Amino acid sequence: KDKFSICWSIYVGWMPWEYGDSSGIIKKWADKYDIEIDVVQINDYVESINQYTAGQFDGCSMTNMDALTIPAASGVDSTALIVGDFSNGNDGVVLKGKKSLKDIKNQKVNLVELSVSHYLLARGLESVGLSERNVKVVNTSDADLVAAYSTSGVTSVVTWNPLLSEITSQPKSYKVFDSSDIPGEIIDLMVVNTKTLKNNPKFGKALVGAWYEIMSTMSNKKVLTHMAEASATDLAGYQAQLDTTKMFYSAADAVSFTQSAALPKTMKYVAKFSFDHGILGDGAVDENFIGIETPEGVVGDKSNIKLRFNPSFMQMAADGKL
Amino acid sequence: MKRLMNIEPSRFWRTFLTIVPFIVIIALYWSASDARLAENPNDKLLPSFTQISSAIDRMAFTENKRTGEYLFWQDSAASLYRILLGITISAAIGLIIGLINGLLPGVRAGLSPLVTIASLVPPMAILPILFITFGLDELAKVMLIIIGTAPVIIRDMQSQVMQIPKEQLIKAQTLGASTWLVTIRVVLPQIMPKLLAAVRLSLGAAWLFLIAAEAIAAQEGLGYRIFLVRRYMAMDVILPYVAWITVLAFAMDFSLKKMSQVCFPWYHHQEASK
Amino acid sequence: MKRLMNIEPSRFWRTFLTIVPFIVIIALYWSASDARLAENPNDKLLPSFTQISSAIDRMAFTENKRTGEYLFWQDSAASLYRILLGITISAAIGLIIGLINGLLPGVRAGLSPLVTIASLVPPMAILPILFITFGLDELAKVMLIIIGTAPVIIRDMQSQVMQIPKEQLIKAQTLGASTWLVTIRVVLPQIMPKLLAAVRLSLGAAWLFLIAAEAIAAQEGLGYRIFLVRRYMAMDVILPYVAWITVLAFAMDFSLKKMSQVCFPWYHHQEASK
Amino acid sequence: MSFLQINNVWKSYGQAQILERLNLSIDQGEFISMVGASGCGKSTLLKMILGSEVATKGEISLEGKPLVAEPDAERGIVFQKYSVFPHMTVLQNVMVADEFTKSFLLGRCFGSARKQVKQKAESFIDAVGLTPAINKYPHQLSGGMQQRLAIAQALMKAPKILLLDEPFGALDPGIRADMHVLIRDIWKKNNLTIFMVTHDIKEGFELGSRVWVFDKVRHDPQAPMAYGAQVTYDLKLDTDKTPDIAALTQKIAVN
Amino acid sequence: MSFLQINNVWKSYGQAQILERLNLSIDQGEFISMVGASGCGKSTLLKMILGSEVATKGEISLEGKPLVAEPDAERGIVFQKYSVFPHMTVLQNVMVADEFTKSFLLGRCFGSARKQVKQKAESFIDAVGLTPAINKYPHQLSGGMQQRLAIAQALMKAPKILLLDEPFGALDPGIRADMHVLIRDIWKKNNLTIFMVTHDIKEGFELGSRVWVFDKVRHDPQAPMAYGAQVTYDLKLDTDKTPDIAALTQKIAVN
Ligand SMILES: Nc1ncnc2c1ncn2[C@@H]1O[C@H](COP(=O)(O)OP(=O)(O)OP(=O)(O)O)[C@@H](O)[C@H]1O
Ligand SMILES: Nc1ncnc2c1ncn2[C@@H]1O[C@H](COP(=O)(O)OP(=O)(O)OP(=O)(O)O)[C@@H](O)[C@H]1O
Ligand SMILES: [Mg+2]
Ligand SMILES: [Mg+2]
Repeated sequence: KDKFSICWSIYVGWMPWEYGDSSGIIKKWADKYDIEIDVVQINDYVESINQYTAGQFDGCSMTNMDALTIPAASGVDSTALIVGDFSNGNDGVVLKGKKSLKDIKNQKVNLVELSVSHYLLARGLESVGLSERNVKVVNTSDADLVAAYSTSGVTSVVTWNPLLSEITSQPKSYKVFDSSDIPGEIIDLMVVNTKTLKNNPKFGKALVGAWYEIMSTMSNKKVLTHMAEASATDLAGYQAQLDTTKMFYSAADAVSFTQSAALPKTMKYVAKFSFDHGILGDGAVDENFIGIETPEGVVGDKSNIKLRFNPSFMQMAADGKL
Repeated sequence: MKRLMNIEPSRFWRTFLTIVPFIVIIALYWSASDARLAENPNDKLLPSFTQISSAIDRMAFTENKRTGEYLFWQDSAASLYRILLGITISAAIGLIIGLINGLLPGVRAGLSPLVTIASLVPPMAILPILFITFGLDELAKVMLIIIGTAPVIIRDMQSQVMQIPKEQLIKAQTLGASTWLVTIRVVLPQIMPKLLAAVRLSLGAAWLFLIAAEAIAAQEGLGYRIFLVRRYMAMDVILPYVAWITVLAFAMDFSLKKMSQVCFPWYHHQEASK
Repeated sequence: MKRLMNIEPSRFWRTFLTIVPFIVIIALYWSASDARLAENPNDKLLPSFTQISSAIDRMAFTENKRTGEYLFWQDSAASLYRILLGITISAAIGLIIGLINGLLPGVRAGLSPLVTIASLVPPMAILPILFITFGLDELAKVMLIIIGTAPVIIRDMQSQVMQIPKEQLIKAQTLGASTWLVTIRVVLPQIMPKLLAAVRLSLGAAWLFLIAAEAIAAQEGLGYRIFLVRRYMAMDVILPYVAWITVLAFAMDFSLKKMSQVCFPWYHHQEASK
Repeated sequence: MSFLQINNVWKSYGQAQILERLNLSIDQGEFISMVGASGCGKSTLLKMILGSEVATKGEISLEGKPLVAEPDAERGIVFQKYSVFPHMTVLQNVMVADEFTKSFLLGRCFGSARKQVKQKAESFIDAVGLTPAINKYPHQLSGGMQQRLAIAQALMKAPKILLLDEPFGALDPGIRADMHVLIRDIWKKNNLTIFMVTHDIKEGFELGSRVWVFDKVRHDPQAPMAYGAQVTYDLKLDTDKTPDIAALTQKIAVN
Repeated sequence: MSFLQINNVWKSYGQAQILERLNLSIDQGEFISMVGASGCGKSTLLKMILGSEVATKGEISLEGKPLVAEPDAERGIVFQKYSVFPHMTVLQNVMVADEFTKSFLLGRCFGSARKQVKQKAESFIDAVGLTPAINKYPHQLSGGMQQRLAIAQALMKAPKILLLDEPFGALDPGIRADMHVLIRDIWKKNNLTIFMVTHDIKEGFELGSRVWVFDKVRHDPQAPMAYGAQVTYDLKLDTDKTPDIAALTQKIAVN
């Protein structure tokens, strides 16, 4: 097999894929390894993961939580090939007219249910001694959250950028909790099919190689402007989003993050949250049903490993061996 | 041999032919599902019938652990309430404005072009405006159904009123009827079966808008559940929900048809004897 | 005083009455927008007409720096291509299956119930299934339009074929026509104007499905753009796009109507003289 | 002063001149048959008398006063088709004629008022011979029975003028003869003034006490619509003396 | 051996017995008028001869062979309505009759074949007097002209049998008379065997060389559908000697 396809959706940490595609960097690296890589943008984030899970794509950009609950829970053995960034304030809880997270008690909270926003809310509530029982979650599509927020009935939302900055820019809006309070827990990945990667290491090498070449251009204003426009904002807006994102511009940083002991802990939280909300599937008897492999050890069932954090390709990039 | 167009299958063959396509579809699904599950037993795309029935059992006949509700019935009740309310209001608006527009040339001149244009605006595209105007609660969902279906019903009613032979309207006037009496005793009763027909026609659109509205903001409802569980590709829930919506759509269509036949026998006999 | 129903406004009054509602709507918008902008000059919900026209200028008449394209026209071309392709295929399918179903009792027995049920399934609910089955390319978007509109067109065509007086079909047979010749020379030409009418009726649904499909998977298109900028609530872009879609929908409806009148004069004269 | 006076009436639709220079006066109790080629404007004149069309020029006056310019209960009408209400039974169709004027709000009578209206309706239904079909809907009636019903409706309001636009045009010949007997009877009994448009010249002469023949006297081959029709023959028939219809028909056809 | 033989034919729809024990034989060139009460089964018999309905019991044979059980070019038909194609002009309507058999694939002729068909069509259009309307569409024709067109179509195939189901039922009396002349003429000229259903008894006697009167001979008041109609009178008319129609009508009406 020498034709591969990956998909991505619009998000600050994934815009480099667009730039890599339109600037030819990805093609350059694919040519180097004598393969073809098709890069496809998908408007709807969940749809892109579903497509990957159904086998239409070999790789897809997604968060650590969705990697666990969609492909892994569907039995598709997946590998986090690139750890691109983690959210460091890019996701947040916003209250209208109230300044403390505790005030969220008994409010209706609009968010995309079962997404990282939901996870962030759960972690936030935990931190102030509340639980989901103390609020009422209303599923609201991300595309309409901004419009929804400007209606009087909506008093609190949890969302990500660029929606978050749209919302906080409105008068009397207060960000009371954000992902910088739980650093490193919401991680943005490039996930690829483990079997495909195993049979075609060239595919992994080309992607990682291309990614870090793109990363090396990210200080260039022209490149950033390009990415900003592709996500329908301007340079300042995009820069603001980058500021709340901890990008791993260097492969070495990404490798050390992946190898840290915090990762398995984070994934434990995520697995527990997912199980509590019934999104690990029917077969799951407890949160340990799915095995998650990290360099620091396996979380969950060792005989059912479906999600692997594998820094070896990023290591090659760090070592300049690509 | 007879011409193809003259070959009428017997009752047995007719039944047989009706059933065959459904059996074929079920069989195709079965084998495709089996094949996928053999490869990956955790695959969620084409669940087996056992998985589907256990999902049905879980949703419809087991108390939800978190909320203590039977989700399926709760969803159905919420959606049915919204669609019935929406379509009823739509029908009422359609009837009243259609009647006035069709009957009074003065009003028609003012309203008809507006309605025509309104019926062409795609409601999905103006969702943000809708939310801001009507909020995110039940009202917004019902309003989306109304905005999506009412202009079409208005236009249909208007043209139906205008199709009533002018002779009848003139005759009523020669019998001393005022505009009001022409409306309620001559036009309204004749337009009622057409209203039911128009409502039947717009049911499809109503379901569409309902699902779209529920997908955007809701806490319960059939469309809400489908779009929520889509997040983890639970096709074992989606498939029975889709089937159930189809059944509900059919039941609503069927009962409107029956209702029309029971309430307006003169209309249906007249149509049949044409 | 005349009865209300007998008062025909003169041509001047008719034009006046037609224009008034539009002026009122624009005026209302204007004052509401002014009020909001006075309170918060960064408000995006009700942009001023200056903001809207600068957005139009940016989208339609300025080269996009990144791609060197005129986004507005690119979006329009992509959407028009999809909707025209979808509706054309739908019409073709509707015509062919409708003809066969209406004319051949044997086939009807097998297909008609299937089509009825298919037409009741809300395409919005099976959107996830569709994308997985047909992928995310142009095909999927066109397929959604087809799946959403074809069953209705099929059913309409079938009932139209069955409404052709049996006398005509028998007459054709006494003139020596085979089933095939009855189909192409007697039934087909009579059904064509009805097909155009059915297509006009399903244009609204086609736009809906197009927008829904583009919202989920596309890189260009009117629906795509609306959903993309909806995240920033850029109403200055959304409003002209919605207006443009309305204009396109109107233009398509109008040209189908004209086309029918030009191609099938016998049909329209006949209807008019009824 | 005559009962109905048509004073220099012209009628055109846009460019097309339909009728011109009509000057006619009608006495109470006349039965006027209107014949003429298709499209010459017979129905148009009828509609002007009815009030649903307005003359472009000239005036029609009833008992000295200008006609009310919209249909009212003074003038009854029976069209060739569609003049009964399909959603009402025969009885309801006739009763509604009185209910319209007795109940402004609902158009329905209840209690003793209803009984009274019903009795009156039944007597008119009986007069047109529809008693056996009293609870049937129009679509269950033959064409002839529907026309009887339309006549019964019109009679309920005791109109001064009864207008008939090809009332028997769609009926079988056998049934037509019965209807002729009926309408003649009703005319005599109710002292009505009747205007009847017909395509059947024989019928016109048989029923009418006076026959109007419509035709264009001026023709412009370059502009066929420039001139309208007039009443070219106005024949008062002495009902005792049967005219030579065949000869007349010939004469009319030549025009 | 007779031309058309109806052998002990019974017909029922579900529980309802429509026709029973029909035994009739018809010679070539007869003109059979079928009269009887509405709903007694005249059209049903016509349809069985046409082949669009099948007898429940018994058999109909044409020239000794059982009838083909679907309509074909041997038997032409003219219905009261809807027997011309509304989307074709008069000429196309008639030409298509030959095009159907000459071009299996397209149902259209081109070049010299077309010329030939056109000539033939024109002669039949002329025969029914439609030449002035040759390029008009059916909706532009009067009812009578539409029926003429339907007849011209049927004649194109030179059918052995011509079936007419109330062909003049919807026409004005004056036009009917013209049509009678036409059909009589065509019957004579083409040596056709004609079956005509009519509601107008006078018409039946005027045109037919033989009249069938349909009626039920047995009645069961408890089960009105238990018995079917039969041909109660089968009158061969000597065309020279006009029968006393009035008396016959009386006689039929009594039954
Ligand atoms: N509302 C209208 N607008 C324009 N032209 C009209 C209108 N009504 C009738 N006409 C035209 O006026 C002429 C006379 O019509 P009218 O119906 O009075 O004829 P008629 O004598 O009753 O004919 P027929 O015997 O066919 O009923 C016709 O040429 C008709 O086309
Ligand atoms: N396809 C059918 N299915 C059931 N009953 C039928 C069918 N066709 C006709 N009938 C019934 O058969 C009877 C005879 O019908 P037919 O049309 O032959 O009568 P007819 O003598 O031609 O009457 P008319 O003079 O009204 O045309 C009627 O009672 C009719 O209701
Ligand atoms: Mg007229
Ligand atoms: Mg019949």
